[in-house]
Amino acid sequence: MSLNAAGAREISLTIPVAADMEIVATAQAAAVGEFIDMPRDKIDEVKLALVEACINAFEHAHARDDRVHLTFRVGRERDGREFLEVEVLDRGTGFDEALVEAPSPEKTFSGRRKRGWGLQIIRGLMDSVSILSGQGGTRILMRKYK
Amino acid sequence: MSLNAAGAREISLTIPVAADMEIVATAQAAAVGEFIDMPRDKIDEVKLALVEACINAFEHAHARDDRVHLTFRVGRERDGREFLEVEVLDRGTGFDEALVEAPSPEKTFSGRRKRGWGLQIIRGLMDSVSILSGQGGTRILMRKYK
Amino acid sequence: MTEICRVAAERRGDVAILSTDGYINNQGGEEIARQAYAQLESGARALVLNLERTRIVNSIGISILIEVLERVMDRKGQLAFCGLTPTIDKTFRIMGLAQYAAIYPTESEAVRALSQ
Amino acid sequence: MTEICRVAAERRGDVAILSTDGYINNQGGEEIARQAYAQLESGARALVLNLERTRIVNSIGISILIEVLERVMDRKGQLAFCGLTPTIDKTFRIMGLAQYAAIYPTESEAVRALSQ
Ligand SMILES: Nc1ncnc2c1ncn2[C@@H]1O[C@H](COP(=O)(O)OP(=O)(O)O)[C@@H](O)[C@H]1O
Ligand SMILES: Nc1ncnc2c1ncn2[C@@H]1O[C@H](COP(=O)(O)OP(=O)(O)O)[C@@H](O)[C@H]1O
Repeated sequence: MSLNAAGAREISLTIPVAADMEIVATAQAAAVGEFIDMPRDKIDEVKLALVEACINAFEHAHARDDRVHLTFRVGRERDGREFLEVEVLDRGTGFDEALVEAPSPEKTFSGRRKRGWGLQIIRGLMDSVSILSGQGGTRILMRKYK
Repeated sequence: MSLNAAGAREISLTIPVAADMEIVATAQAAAVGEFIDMPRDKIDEVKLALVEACINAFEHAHARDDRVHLTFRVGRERDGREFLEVEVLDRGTGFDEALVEAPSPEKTFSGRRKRGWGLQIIRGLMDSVSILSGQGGTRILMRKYK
Repeated sequence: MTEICRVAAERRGDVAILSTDGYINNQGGEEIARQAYAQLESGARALVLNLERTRIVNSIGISILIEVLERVMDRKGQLAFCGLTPTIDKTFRIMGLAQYAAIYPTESEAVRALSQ
Repeated sequence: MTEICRVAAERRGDVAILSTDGYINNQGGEEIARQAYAQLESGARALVLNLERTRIVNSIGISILIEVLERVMDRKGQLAFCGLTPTIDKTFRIMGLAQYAAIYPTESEAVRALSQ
């Protein structure tokens, strides 16, 4: 498998901002995960994190190009561990993560606000997550080790 | 389903020229096919046609960017028939279809040349196929009705 | 679309079992809510949500499941989940759903627990 | 990689059955060829290729299957396919493979025909 050679080996997927397109995108995560023999439950975690990142871009970003851009990369750490990296990029308004109110089960169950869990789920399911957001849009980079 | 609205609704996938990447690409064809409820056997036909087009780009195109660019579009004819359109584009050497020797079972089985069936298979499995090839590369546009 | 969530209902005494098949997004969540409320209206005291044929529930879908859970709790009813994939189980724990609803491995265990 | 083709061999008298699972590309085709030739070496007179767990065979894979078929025919042996999806069946017909090899719906029909 030479997908990780030279850094040039990556798969890019662009989807329109439209209902259920996040599910079409998960098919690609599954295919790349299967390609490196990632166990099914880990692939499911990547799929759900990707779904949440796409839904955020659909709902909040108001992207100028009406699209979400995904990139899938397979890589290997120096210690030999293989990973699948998913980048979800939108050319939208951006946001300041510091200003996002953290959710809690208590607030959720007291009924005040049920939403607001997307980023927590992404962080909970992936092994590493970095978010870069600004006027040009938002780029979430997340990794799952095989 | 608003995927076919405004012509802007399309899914783009870019894969590296690398072994087995065509199979990763078929996952996207399957996901888009399922999205429009295309029957499984028709999805299989699209998948195999896509595989052949990708293999051709891998083997023959020598693309400058070492990539194959796919676009998936869902559309509807005026008579109501829905289709899945797959575009496979490479920025390679191009070729002149008129100069391609047509294969035949007789030649294949006399042992002279077993290969050379890719384009025939694509034409046999898809409902419409157009090939545009020149110095900039090759673009195969193929459609399957649901 | 194949991924659309189907919901099937079954009744065992005053326990209603709703089994999902497919992606639970907002529409899927709302279909579950609709059927859950219909079961409560027609006398069900406890609900089992069997998710064994679902591999993805997004956070919007879960927020709707939480509303259903609250409605059941308001009526002093019970709600239990079963058949969760490890990923869905993990997500329910992240969101604290596991603190408020019981989770059983299988449908029969869930039904047995709620029938007592 | 999950899609890599696995090939399992079984012998019934002088009929060898090779069952594939997964994508048949050049590697998959070559693995089939290797096992087919091993069966012929060890006395098999007829080969059944059961493709019921394969949904895609690319044209390179098919060209290798054609070589196997020719080798079997050279030895006056027989080769039959079974378990083809409609798409693989169509592709075999496009390439004329269906003119040279028998195609049966099921493995038992193929084995019965070749055992006579
Ligand atoms: N891609 C994005 N573009 C703009 N804002 C975003 C984006 N992703 C997240 N946000 C902001 O972060 C908040 C928290 O997101 P999240 O945790 O996914 O919860 P939810 O989407 O349910 O509100 C959102 O409400 C939104 O304000
Ligand atoms: N994307 C492409 N770029 C350059 N040449 C191509 C491309 N696709 C097909 N060709 C040319 O057309 C010929 C016939 O292709 P095909 O029918 O798929 O058979 P095969 O690939 O087995 O030769 C190839 O041998 C090649 O010369």
